[in-house]
Amino acid sequence: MSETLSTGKASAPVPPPTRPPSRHLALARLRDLALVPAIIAVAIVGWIISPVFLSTDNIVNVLQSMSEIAILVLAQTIVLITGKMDLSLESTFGLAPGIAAWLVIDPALTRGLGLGLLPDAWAVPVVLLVGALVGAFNGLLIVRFGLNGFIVTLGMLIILRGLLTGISGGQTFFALPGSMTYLGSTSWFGIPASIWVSLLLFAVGIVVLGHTRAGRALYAIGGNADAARAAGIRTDRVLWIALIVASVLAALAGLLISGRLAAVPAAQGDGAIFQVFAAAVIGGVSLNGGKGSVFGAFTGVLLLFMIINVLTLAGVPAQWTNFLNGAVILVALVVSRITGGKAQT
Amino acid sequence: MSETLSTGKASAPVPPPTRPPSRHLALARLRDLALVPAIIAVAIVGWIISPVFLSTDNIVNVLQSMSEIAILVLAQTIVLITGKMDLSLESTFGLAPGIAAWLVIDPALTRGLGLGLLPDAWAVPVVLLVGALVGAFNGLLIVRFGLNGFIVTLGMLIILRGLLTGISGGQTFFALPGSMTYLGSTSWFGIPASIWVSLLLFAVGIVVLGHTRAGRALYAIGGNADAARAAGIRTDRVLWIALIVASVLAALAGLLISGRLAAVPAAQGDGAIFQVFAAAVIGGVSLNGGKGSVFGAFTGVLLLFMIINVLTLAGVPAQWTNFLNGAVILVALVVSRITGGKAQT
Amino acid sequence: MSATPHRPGGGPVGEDRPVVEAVDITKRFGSTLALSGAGIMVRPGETHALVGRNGAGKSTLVSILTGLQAADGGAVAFDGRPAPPLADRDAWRQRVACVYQKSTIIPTLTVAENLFLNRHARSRSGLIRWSSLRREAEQLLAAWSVEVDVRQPASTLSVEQRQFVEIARALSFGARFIILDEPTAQLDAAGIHRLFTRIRDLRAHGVTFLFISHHLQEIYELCDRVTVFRDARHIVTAPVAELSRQALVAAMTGEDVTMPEAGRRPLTSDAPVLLSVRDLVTSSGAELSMEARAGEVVGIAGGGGSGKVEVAEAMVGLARPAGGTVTLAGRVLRPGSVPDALAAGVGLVPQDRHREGLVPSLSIAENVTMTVPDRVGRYGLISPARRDALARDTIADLTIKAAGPQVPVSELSGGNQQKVVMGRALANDPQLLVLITPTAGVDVRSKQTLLGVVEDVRRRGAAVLVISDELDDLRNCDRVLVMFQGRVVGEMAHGWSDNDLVAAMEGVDLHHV
Amino acid sequence: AGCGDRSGDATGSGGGKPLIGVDYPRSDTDFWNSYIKYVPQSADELGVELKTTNSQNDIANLISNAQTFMSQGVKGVVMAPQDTAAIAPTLSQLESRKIPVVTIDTRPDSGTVFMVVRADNRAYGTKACQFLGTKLGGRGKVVMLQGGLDSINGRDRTEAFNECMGKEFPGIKVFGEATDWKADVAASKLQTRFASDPDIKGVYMQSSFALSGTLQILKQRGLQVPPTDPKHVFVVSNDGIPEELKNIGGGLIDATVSQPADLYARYGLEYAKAAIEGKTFQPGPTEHGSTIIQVREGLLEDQLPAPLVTLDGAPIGGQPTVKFDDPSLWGRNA
Ligand SMILES: Nc1ncnc2c1ncn2[C@@H]1O[C@H](COP(=O)(O)OP(=O)(O)OP(=O)(O)O)[C@@H](O)[C@H]1O
Ligand SMILES: Nc1ncnc2c1ncn2[C@@H]1O[C@H](COP(=O)(O)OP(=O)(O)OP(=O)(O)O)[C@@H](O)[C@H]1O
Ligand SMILES: [Mg+2]
Ligand SMILES: [Mg+2]
Repeated sequence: MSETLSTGKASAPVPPPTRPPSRHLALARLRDLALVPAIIAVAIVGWIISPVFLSTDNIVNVLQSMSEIAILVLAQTIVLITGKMDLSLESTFGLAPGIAAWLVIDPALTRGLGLGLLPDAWAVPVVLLVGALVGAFNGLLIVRFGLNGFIVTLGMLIILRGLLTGISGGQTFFALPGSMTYLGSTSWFGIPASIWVSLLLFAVGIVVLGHTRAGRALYAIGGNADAARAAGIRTDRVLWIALIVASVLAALAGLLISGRLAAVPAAQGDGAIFQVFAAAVIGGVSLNGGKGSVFGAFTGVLLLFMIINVLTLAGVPAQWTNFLNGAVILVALVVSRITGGKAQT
Repeated sequence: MSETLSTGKASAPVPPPTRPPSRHLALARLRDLALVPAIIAVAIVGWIISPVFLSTDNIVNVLQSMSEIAILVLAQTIVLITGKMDLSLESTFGLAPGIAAWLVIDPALTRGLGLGLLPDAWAVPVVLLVGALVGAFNGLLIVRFGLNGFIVTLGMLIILRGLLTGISGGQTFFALPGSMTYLGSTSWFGIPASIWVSLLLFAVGIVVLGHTRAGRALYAIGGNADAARAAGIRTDRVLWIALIVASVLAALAGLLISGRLAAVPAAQGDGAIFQVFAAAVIGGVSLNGGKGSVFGAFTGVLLLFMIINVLTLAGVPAQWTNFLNGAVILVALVVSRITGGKAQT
Repeated sequence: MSATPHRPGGGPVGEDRPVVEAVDITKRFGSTLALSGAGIMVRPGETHALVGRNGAGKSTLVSILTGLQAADGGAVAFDGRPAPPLADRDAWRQRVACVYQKSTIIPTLTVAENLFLNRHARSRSGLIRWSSLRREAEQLLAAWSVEVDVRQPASTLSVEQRQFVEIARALSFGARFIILDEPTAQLDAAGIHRLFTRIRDLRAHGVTFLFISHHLQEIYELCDRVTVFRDARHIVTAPVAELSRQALVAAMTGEDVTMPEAGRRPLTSDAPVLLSVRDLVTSSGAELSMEARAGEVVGIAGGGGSGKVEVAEAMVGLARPAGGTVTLAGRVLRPGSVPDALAAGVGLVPQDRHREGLVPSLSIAENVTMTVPDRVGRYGLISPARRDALARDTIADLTIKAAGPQVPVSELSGGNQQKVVMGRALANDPQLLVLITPTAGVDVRSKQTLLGVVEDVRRRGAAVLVISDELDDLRNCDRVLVMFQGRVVGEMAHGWSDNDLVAAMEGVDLHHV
Repeated sequence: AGCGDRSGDATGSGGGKPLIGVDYPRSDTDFWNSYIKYVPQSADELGVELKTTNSQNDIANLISNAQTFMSQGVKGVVMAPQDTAAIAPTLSQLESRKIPVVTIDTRPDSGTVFMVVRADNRAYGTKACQFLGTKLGGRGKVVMLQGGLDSINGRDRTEAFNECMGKEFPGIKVFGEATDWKADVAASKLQTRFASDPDIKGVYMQSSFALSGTLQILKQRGLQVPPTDPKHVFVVSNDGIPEELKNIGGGLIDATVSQPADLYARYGLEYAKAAIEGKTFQPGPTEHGSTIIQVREGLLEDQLPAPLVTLDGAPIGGQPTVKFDDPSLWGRNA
């Protein structure tokens, strides 16, 4: 009720220096770290349930199994900060490696599944190119034609998934060329490369979004697009780039998982978008734009996957895992509401 | 310091109106009818592809197969007009009849699947009650605790689906009592009751949202919640009621489809929410609240199902149906953008 | 004084080239012609005023002069050279800085970042140096004695602080030409004073200003020349000293609006007490006790932060008070309940029409009847015919310029929107009319209409509360309560002098020191 | 995978019972839920200790679950990869740790497993085709309610059904409808088909998910009549859940293929246990009435019987069928 009071000309009868000057800053930093206690708590609970939880082996397992979704979360975070959303990322995740496989793999090896049109070396460029094209098409409809982002990308989600089903006939592409499987299956310094890649991308994301003009432009657009435009930010161009970068990241994530599976199932990424949104929002990214950090998003996805791992280790009956998963998301939401301290937006 | 103007009643005559007085009304009506040409076009195309398309049998078939989703669209429309959204409707759609079946059906008949706690007559009330409880819980989190509606209902989507899997062990509830199957399987005047029910609900929706103070309150809240509150509308209460009504409608829709299938599969409604959103938005309902009509939403869902039916009759190869479906949604969106005439919000 | 589609201006042009010259500018928004062959010429070193009624096209011209929008026709030149292409924002910003009418503060970002948006201090590696950015921001704000922590999000600023951040940012570009679009609308007297001192300072250093305001006295106080727009056209440009207030208003409205003061009927001393407020305390600590009699118009004045709006909002149920009672015609209002206040006969014009006054997507008819569903139908059903009839009455009574009751409010001009808000407040024939800053951002003409309504309402025997810091709003009150820092510090009877009231609002009591 | 020797030490398995990890493929179909129910029962009977996970029909989950099994130090893994191509890297990882794998229901496209326990999905399609073709006398129209296009089992059934129809009953026209394993999609596609071709005489459902929706449509159209009536529509289902057996008894449907959910659970665990104990197997008949075949080098497959269940148990096309109330059917004992 009191929120109706506070804006307007006479905001407070008593002048405002009632709060310590640095509180907001502290709060902003705190919000970045909001999930750290929860992560520690889950780690302890997990360790109690099964000492295996904190073994190097299991930690690597958690990090690897989250690495691809984490990159999707990073992509979604970039888009959310600009005040848009991109549901189609989950389909790009499957379609981009799917198209590359389709064009590259030899039909002789796979009972006629591929076209074998391009040499193997083209596979990875094609993956990224498909990502860029999808992002550019989204940009065309959203930025250029002013269509609503939610519904454009919902349409794209369905259409891109349909396209993958169409070219594959619903089957799984396998016998992928080595260039496609390398990144998802190799290890560097004893740790799977996909972990390195996802951590690196998050580090880059933290620097770009936190410490470059381009990154700050995303926040400015999400906070108030008109004001950003008035400040000389080329809002349209930045939105295009954000959408394209997000789609390319999704394509890259798809490449990683295809490498890990050494195959591209037609259903790759199906339903992942729910998890992606949940992780981003639990990590403090606002659906209304302008708020949230890459580090927060990372903690969000880490927390989710740790909990899933604990539930698996605890041997929760199969039919109740989904329920517990949902419950965890809801609880995380309520908790982040309490630590966040005000109505979420 | 002050201006030397004295006050007094302005006597300037009202300037001549610059545009015909009914234009706005006409425009608003036009927007309601925006999809009618498209519907006619699809009907003609369908008839060319297969003369069966316009047979009574097939029209009844289209109306019946869309009836349950149409009620979900109605429910979502109510929530969207208030400026919120409810993703969890798709899970309520399965959970409500699932819980009723669980409580009512005799474990002896179904090898231990039900509890047989309640007499058959309770089944329908339980369905509706579950719907109301889900809506009330959403209301608690969204209206009372001020949590973001998208993410609350996303969490609820997952949790409610998990709950249904939990109680059913993932199995299908069979042997539903007659009270649960009646509405979904009977016919009145030679037309399936579910068609009557959905048409009736839409008619009620048109009257309530268009011509009652409660209905207009939904638009006012969606258009500007603060202004609605300042105008004496009990915004919180109206939001609660809207969420509860929507969930009850979803439960009712679930009852209809369970009646039609004479069973409650654990995956009932899975993925339906995408279709529901697409239908509502194509039908002109704004995701930002305050705009759209029940009739428009009806034309949206009708168009979608007609197209699906045409694709089926045309015998489109199975692997391309999803793609075509998505393409149709996207095209419908672009077309509604052109007829709508300005940037969608 | 007809429109001049060609080069505007009068008087001798100096040897200097004009800082900016816009010629024959036309701009259309859909069916609205916002500018039609309008122009302006601003000379170096002068402070040029631009006035006109709401919707005259002033802000549209500003957005064209600052390169935010392209004109449909016409030309803009700076220092005699054609304006840079729209995409080259940096070139525009070297030529002109601007405080826009619509806030360009980004609430989610820190104050410091707002000040240096898109021109952050960077190290050689291209990364932002947050510490030096913060230092620069602190220095910048210190010059304006705005005391805020620059690290806090801009959403925590008061409206006034926010306005100063905008101003400080605009002036920090080092541009030689600065446009201020209604910079004073959100400031109290002290703030305005600070701003004006600074403008005079800069002017002494040769900075040119284009200044837009609906407060005509500010034009006379500050400006050298004035340009008047009306109905999207340029009407006249003249030195301020040569244009009387009468003539200025006539140019703005196209008619002579001075009217005799309506016969003020003195309040009968035996009029019953209608409203009684006892020890009302708001959640932010402002307090008020008062009474108002039938037919009485009571003003509540106060500067920014005086608590006048809070007490008013608590009174009508928009906010839940911390304590106290409000009694209207013997009925005790339920605290924090707007529906109860409406039922008791309160009519309200809230402070900010965009936030609380209107549902822009709905029609005039729906907005006007929103508080009185009972009067336009029965059993919860609404009769469109009765609704439109009621709305048509309101449109006629308040001379709302609109094609009909079905027009969405979003398509009305600002002044007309405010009239719709007034219409909504009057729809339930209120016993108590509460007007919170009812003429904010409304042009002189519409002001008259709105204040004229007050006179009608008091004649019907209702009580009226006018909460404002605009003297014109308060002039017709039988008495004015003055609030300062959450307390009533004085009461002034009808006929107060401007100086006394302003002093009281500033917390200075001229008579009882 | 740096620490492969962990699985060698004795932690993890308790009390001398071998520790076996079982991954359930999904928990939203009746058939797999029966399987989930049978697994712990069989584990008790065989005296093995269980760790279970559920990959929810998502290959990425299955991979992560396999990792978890390795962390937990299981000695053998039973899984049912619904994606037979994408499982290869996981199999080689398990192999490198010397953990034997038994796959249920599906045969990996590549990689080594100790044993594949499955019924032949292509045989399901062929059996359904034989039944419908024989009953319709080689003429008429049938609708095939396919599963999801992305399911190998669904595709096998579709291909075999189409192949058999084309070869043996060219007079029958088949409408294939993709349903995504969804009951409501199946119902409306079937209804659309009946609208366009009211003279449909047979329905083949690739899974019991479409069962009650199909029955409702037949009922609504007044086609629920005994087989002797010329209006009868022959319905073949698949899975062998109790509801289907009941409906065969009630004359509502005509046949189903009984997938051996109980045998899947039992022999999956038995082969895993045998592998841990170091036993080996050779192609040839087994003592439980099935045949082990060698599919390719290093890949043995135990093909469990999946009988066609009918009302009378009479042979169809020369192949034996099982009567619906035969006590050997798992659906009788569920
Ligand atoms: N983006 C827009 N789209 C449509 N119409 C617009 C837009 N911007 C301005 N207008 C219309 O153009 C006209 C001129 O508006 P403008 O904002 O320039 O007026 P103004 O003189 O600044 O008024 P005020 O004194 O209220 O600020 C108005 O009728 C307004 O409604
Ligand atoms: N954004 C808009 N879209 C469509 N029509 C508009 C828009 N803004 C204004 N109009 C219409 O343009 C006409 C002129 O508006 P304008 O703002 O110039 O009115 P005005 O005479 O200045 O009114 P006021 O005295 O209230 O300022 C009005 O009929 C108004 O309804
Ligand atoms: Mg105007
Ligand atoms: Mg303006």
